[in-house]
Order: sequence, then C-alpha cells, then structure tokens
Amino acid sequence: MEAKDLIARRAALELADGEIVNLGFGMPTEVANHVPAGVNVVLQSENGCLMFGPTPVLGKQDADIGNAGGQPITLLPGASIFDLATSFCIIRGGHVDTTILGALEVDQEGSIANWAMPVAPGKYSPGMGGAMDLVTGAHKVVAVLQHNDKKGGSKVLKKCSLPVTGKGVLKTIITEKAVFDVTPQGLVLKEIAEGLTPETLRDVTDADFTVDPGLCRYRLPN
Amino acid sequence: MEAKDLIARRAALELADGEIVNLGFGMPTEVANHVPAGVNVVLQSENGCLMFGPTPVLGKQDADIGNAGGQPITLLPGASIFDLATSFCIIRGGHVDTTILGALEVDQEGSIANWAMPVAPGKYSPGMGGAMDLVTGAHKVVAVLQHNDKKGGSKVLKKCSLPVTGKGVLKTIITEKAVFDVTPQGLVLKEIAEGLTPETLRDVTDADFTVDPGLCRYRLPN
Amino acid sequence: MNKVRQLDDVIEDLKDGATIMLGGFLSVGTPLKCIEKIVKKGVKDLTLISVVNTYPGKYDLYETGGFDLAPLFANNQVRKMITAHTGTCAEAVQAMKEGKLEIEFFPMGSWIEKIRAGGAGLGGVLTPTGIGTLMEEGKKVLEINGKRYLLELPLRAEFAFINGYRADPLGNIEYRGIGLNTNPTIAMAADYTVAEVNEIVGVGDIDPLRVGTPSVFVKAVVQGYTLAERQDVFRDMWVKTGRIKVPAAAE
Amino acid sequence: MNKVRQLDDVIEDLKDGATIMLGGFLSVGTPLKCIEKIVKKGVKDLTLISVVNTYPGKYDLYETGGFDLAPLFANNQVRKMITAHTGTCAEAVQAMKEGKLEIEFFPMGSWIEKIRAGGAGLGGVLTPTGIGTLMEEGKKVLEINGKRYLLELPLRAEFAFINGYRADPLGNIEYRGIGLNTNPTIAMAADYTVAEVNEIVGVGDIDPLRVGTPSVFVKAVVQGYTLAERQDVFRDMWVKTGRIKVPAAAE
Repeated sequence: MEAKDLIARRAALELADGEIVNLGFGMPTEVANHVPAGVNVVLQSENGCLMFGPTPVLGKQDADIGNAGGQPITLLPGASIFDLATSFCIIRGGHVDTTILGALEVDQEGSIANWAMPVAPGKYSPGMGGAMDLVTGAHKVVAVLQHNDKKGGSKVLKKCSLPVTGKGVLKTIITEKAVFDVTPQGLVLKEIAEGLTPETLRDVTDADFTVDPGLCRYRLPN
Repeated sequence: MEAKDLIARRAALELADGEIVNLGFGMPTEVANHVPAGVNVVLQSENGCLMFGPTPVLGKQDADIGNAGGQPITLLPGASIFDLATSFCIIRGGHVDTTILGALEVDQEGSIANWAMPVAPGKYSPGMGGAMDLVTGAHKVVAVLQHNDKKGGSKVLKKCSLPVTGKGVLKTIITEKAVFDVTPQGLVLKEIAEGLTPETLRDVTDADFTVDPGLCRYRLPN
Repeated sequence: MNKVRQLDDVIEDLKDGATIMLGGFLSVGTPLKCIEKIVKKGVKDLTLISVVNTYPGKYDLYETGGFDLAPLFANNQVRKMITAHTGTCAEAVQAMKEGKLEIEFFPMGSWIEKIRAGGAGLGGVLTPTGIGTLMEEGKKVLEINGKRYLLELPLRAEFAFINGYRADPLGNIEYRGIGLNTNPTIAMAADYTVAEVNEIVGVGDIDPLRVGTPSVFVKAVVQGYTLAERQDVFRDMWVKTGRIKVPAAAE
Repeated sequence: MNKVRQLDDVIEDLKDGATIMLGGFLSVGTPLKCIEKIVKKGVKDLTLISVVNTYPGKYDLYETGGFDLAPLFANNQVRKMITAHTGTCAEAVQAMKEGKLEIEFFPMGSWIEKIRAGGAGLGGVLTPTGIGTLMEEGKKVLEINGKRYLLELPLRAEFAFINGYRADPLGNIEYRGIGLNTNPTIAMAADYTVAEVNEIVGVGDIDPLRVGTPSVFVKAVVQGYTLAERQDVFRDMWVKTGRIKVPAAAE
C-alpha cells in the first residue's frame, strides 16, 4: 500500500461517531473514504456548509454547490449552508471536534508548518487558507504527512524550519511509519509500522520521542 | 396644535427622498405620519427589518412580525429581514442617513441625553437600547423634545445634567418653540415659533445660541 | 443523533445561580414555553442576558401570571441582568431600587457583538459606540488612526434558550420573520443551547439555505407552541394590550 | 429608486489604482461577468481583496482567455492582493517572484472578520488566530485574562463586486447555495457595491427573509449569466478540468 493511502486509512481511526470534522486538502480529503462503518461524522467545508457528501455524478452537479477546493459536491439530508463569517465562528468558536491537516513539517513541540514555502526572500506561498483558524479552534488537531522527504530527511523535526501555522497545537501526528501523541513532555510513540523498531525509527526521525509502554503495531480500519 | 404634534410635523421636513431612516420611540414614531408627499424614505426597525409599513388591521397581524417597541407591523414590498447583528452593522457601519430621537436633554455642544434617569444612586433606567449606536453611526442625528419641562425649566442646556447618550453628535434640535442647527461655533437658531422672538426665546432657553441671518418662521409640512 | 428532548427534562438541568441567555425581542422571537418552565421551576439567582426586558404591556399567558420576561422579575429569580434596555419592566426597575437586582447596560449593537464574539472565539471587538459616555467606565480605550474605540469583551452563557420556527432532530433551526432577531447569535454563545420551535420536522425537510442556525450550535430541540397556537397568543395579547384596534363593528 | 445599471457603465467608473473586493470562492459565488469586464477594460494597479485566488484548473471562459481570477494576474492588473491563499494561481506566484505583485496574507477567519468590521463600523477585532506565527509581525497583541490575541484592523474597499441569485431594483439580493460564502460580508464593506445576479425580479418578489443582503448595502444591480447559463459554464468547466467524471458510456 502506498504511504499516502496508509496514512489516510490510519487517520480515519481518529474520528469518533457524531463528531464535527474538518478535513484539509490532499491526504486529509481521502480520510473520508475510510471512516469505519458505524462511525458517522459531520463534515464541514469551510467555505460554508455542514454535512456534505460525495462528488456528484455528471448531471447532478450544481454551479452553486462546491467545496473549499473548487470541487462540485453534494449535500446530504440535514445539511446546512452559511456564509464564510459564520463558518469561521464555527471553527474559531470551538465547535469543530477534530481537524486533520496535511503538513510540510511538524515538530516535537506540537507545532505544524503547512502554509508557507519561500518563493522569494520574505515572500511565501501558498497561504494558510483556513488552517490557522482550524489549529486555533478545533479541539483535536491531527497532522498527517510522509515521515521523510524525497531525500530521506525527516519531516518530524525537533523544531519546524518553515514558518509555523500554529505553535504547540497538535494532538496527534500520523505518518506512514508511526503515530505520535503530542504531550507536555514531548512526543510519545504510540504505534509503529511493520518492519520498524523504535530504534530504527529514530534513525529516520529528527525529533526526540519516548516510547509508550503500550506501543502497538500501526493500526488500520478493517 | 399640541407641542408634540408640532414637533413631529416639523421633524418630518428633515427627511429627504430615498433616505434610510431610523425613528426612535414616542414622538419620533409619529414623524412617519407626516412625511410630505413625494418623499419616500426607507424605515429601519433595529430589531431586524427595512421597509416596514403601518400597524396591521386585526387579522393581518403576524406573531413573528413586530417592531422594536413590541408592536405588530406590516412589511412593504421590497422589505428585508435580518438578524440583530446585521441590523447594527447597518447602524454602526454608517448606512443610516437620518435618525430622529426623543431626548430628555440636549446641550449647546450637540450632546443628547435620553437613556439614563436615576432610580437610585449610580443606578439608571431605562437603558440606551439602540440609541448610542444610532448617534454614533447615523449621518444626521436629529433630537426632538419639548423645549421646557413641566416647571418651565429649559431642556436645551449649556451642558446636559444627565448621563449623555452621545457627545457632540447632534446635527439639529427641534422643539415646539425653535429649530437649532448644531455647528462647531455652537447652536444657531434657524426657525422660531409664532409669537416668539429670539429675545423671548432666550428667556426660556438655558443654552447660548446665535441667530441665523436667514432666521425664518417655524415651518410645517403642507 | 436525535436532539429532541422534553422541555421538563432540559429545565431540570438548570440550577440556581446559572447564567442564561434568552433570544427574542419584547416577545417576538422569544422562547415563551422555556420561560414559562423556568418561572414554574422557580430557579433563583439567575444572571439573565437578554437584549431588552419584557413586553411593554400586562398580559397573562403563563399560569403563574404575566407574559414574556416579567414573571422572572416578579418572582425575584434574577440577580443580575445584562441588557440594553429595562424600562419596560416595572418589576425590574423596582428590584433595582431595592438593591435586589443589578443591571449591566450595553448599547444594543455592543451587546450583540459581545455575544457574537463569545460564540466566534474572538477576544473582543473595538466599537466607537459609547465613547464619551458612562460606557467608558472600567473599559479599555484604544486609539486607532486618531479615533477612539471601546474594547468590548466577549459574553457567553451556560444556557441559551432560543426560539425558531422549525427544527430537525439534528438541531438545524429555521427562523420565521423578525422572530430571527437575536436568536442566531445567542445560539452560538452558550455551552448548552436549547431551541424551542413551532414544529419539529424530519432530517432533510429544511432547505439547507433556510437553516439559520446550523445543527452544530444546538444541543436540544424542544416543542414550543405550534405556529397556530403562537398566532392565537399574539393576536389575543396584542388586542388586549391595545396594540391592534378591534374595528367598532367587531366589539 | 432603481439601481439596475449596465455593467459597462459601472466598470467605466473603475479607475487604475482602485481597491476592489471580489465575492466568491474559487469561482463558486464569484461575479464572473464583472471580472470579465474588468479584464477587458484592462484597469491597472488594482488592490484586490479576495478570500482565495483563482479556480485551480485551466479553463477558457472569457474571450481574453482564462477563468475566474487568473486573467487579472496574467494581465498584470493587480499590484497587491489581500487574501488567505494564492497557491492556485501560477501567474500570481510568478508575479510575486518577480516583485510585481505584493501579497498580504491573513488567516481566512481573520480576513472575513476584518471585512465585517469594515462594514460594521467596528475599529477591529481581537483574534487568537495567528498568535505564535508570522501573523504577529507589525500587529498589536493584547493579553486578556491571560490569553493573547492579535488586533486585526478593519478592511474596506472602494468597490465590491458580489454575486447573487436574484435581485430586485431596490438592491435586495437573494443568494443561492454555497455561492453565499463571502458575498454578504463583502457587500457591507465598500463605498460602491455592485451585485451581479442571475435574475432581476420585481420589487416584492423576494421573500423578506430570503434577502441575504438588504438593499441598503447595494449601489448597483447588474445582469450576470442566467442560472441556466451559469449551470452550463460550470458543467463544462468541471468536466474539462477533470472534477466530474464523464461515464465511460458517454465519452
């Protein structure tokens, strides 16, 4: 299984029945496809709706019904539509239970960097969109990312090198190699992928971490 | 004609065609009945509508259609309904052209007092409702009040004695005896009631005022 | 998730000393059944957050006597009120005089922004309203580009009681007419928001764009007066308090 | 008062160096006809306030080429953009690199609150969002009850271009679906708000409670694509940019 697919599947286990959930773009969007049976979550699209459903089939799309990625979506029974200001009252006001966000880097203090890649000195792209509000307002912030960059460098760092989206905001970090809880004492390794040991994981991880006494194998939904 | 009736009629001349207007309770409410033909104003009720009409006849009332005084009202074609937060975006945001407010006292600095009568030391009633926002946001604030209290004391003062609703916010003061413009140089007498001269008016007025070169007789709509 | 509850059960959770917000404006858009139950339960020492006080006219709706907010004051259930106006309630003004009731006033536009800030997770808003008045007392004043503003802090409650037209079991609320007023803002700013509605409908029966308060803000949905019942109450109330003239022929 | 105007006349008033706000979110709820005219007029040195940048996909709608906001950047019409996200627009990122375009970022929730404050006459809002990040730079930080907040100042524009479903000649605007998004907030915060709509209807044809933007905020109403035309544009665009799969049998 591909790393991205593993991560999206594992992240789906972070969602509990009845939760209000906001999924970022990319890998997080895929999480919705792997939510275990019996777990019903309410998905928010920050451009202004709750309880959206899958992409419509041709002919069922509507020019005025799209998500925060510009994609056509459908609305489920019980959906609601509201303006952007209200949408961020929901987010900043603490009414989102869980958000899952892609990350460029995370660190052992629970910080996440996912908005600013330098394009020129002091100039950044792509921008934070709703992510800074989500890490501020959501009760549980989960970062998903590949453990290492293409050159093998760790993206789970002692300290983020890119401008952060939020400082000390993460609850959980999920890569294809490991799942960490972020605690006041630092990262705690909770799950580890097949074929790795805490020791071999340290070789590919910049961040310090401790190992949970109940360390288990990387879990996936049935 | 009674003083209150005179004042309401004179105040109607302050409204121009196409204006967004908010009328306070009491005398100001009566102003709507005297707007000259050809002058169409849009009335706002601060509890959440624009373009309301007269009190309904029995059987045409609706439990969910009332004004900021708890009265049943009707809505005219082109009316809109919005929540209270939006209503005060309209007011504070400078989208109201003219407001006419009843006053307990006004003064020569253009201040108005209309929210706080002492009921016990340091305790006041009835409260400002939307008046403090109206005097802050409306482009033109008109105060209407009887010139003197029951004992003959002037209510047009050098300085308000009651807690003010707004400091230096008035554009025009209308009593049954006179109409004053409020200018950076103080009050300017623009109109005076039949039977009075600037000199006899000074006898019943605490505030200082100058007399406009174009002083005219108290005007009333046809 | 079915949020429909019995009103009695909800009010059971309301304790002496609670801070509550009430939606509505002089009875229009006011959760009348909720208030009736709060009056009957007799819970005391409430901090009551309502944009204005009671409807200005005597009317006997509740079996306890009175209408709208008045019985809460007649029964001395309120220790403190946070509002923009209280002059319509003789009972409240009397309690103020006797020192039994504290009133904290805010300009109406500031009052609603404080509550919005409470619901929106904002730390406060700067408003020009109240500058140069008693409202400055005890508040931070900031000068920005030469203009002075008051810092108004957020306001939240343990319970919010709102009134709507229709609700689904998920807690989506549709409003009707000017009954909208303070309800959608208040709905956001409490730990436990209770929506009293004229009608409870099925999931999917409310057009998503007609949802004035999304389900996420609502914890309980309770059945209030039906729309027909509410129309009857208001017709009778407005006639008896002289707000609508009965044609001579009909008297 | 009849606010219906010809779009060409409205755009005539737009000058080089203007500050404009655009409603919409990646083309949903975006005033496409207004943008097309702004592109054709070629007005320069704009300060553009939009919550995000252009739709992420190449599509040729305007005769000038391109879709949504992209042509404004391809034509170098924008000197500065105030937004939460610009990564969807390669032309904008290139202009940034070349120093031709300044981008000022705000978190999306702060961006919309700044505009709301601009329309609402507020002096600013305090938000916890952005604390501990680059967003703190150059901003006032206030500590309230031990928690730190950024002061975000109001934002206004000379022109706002919004998109709605229906309008009456008074300027009441009804929205449709998630096309709502930033439009009602932007509508409040400009000196001159232009509403592009699918359909212009008579006074009284819009249910008062369906009015999303009251007439008081709108200066001009212009005819945009009809709803049927807009549906055709989006169907074609979403299919050609791969957002909707065409069933094998239909290919």
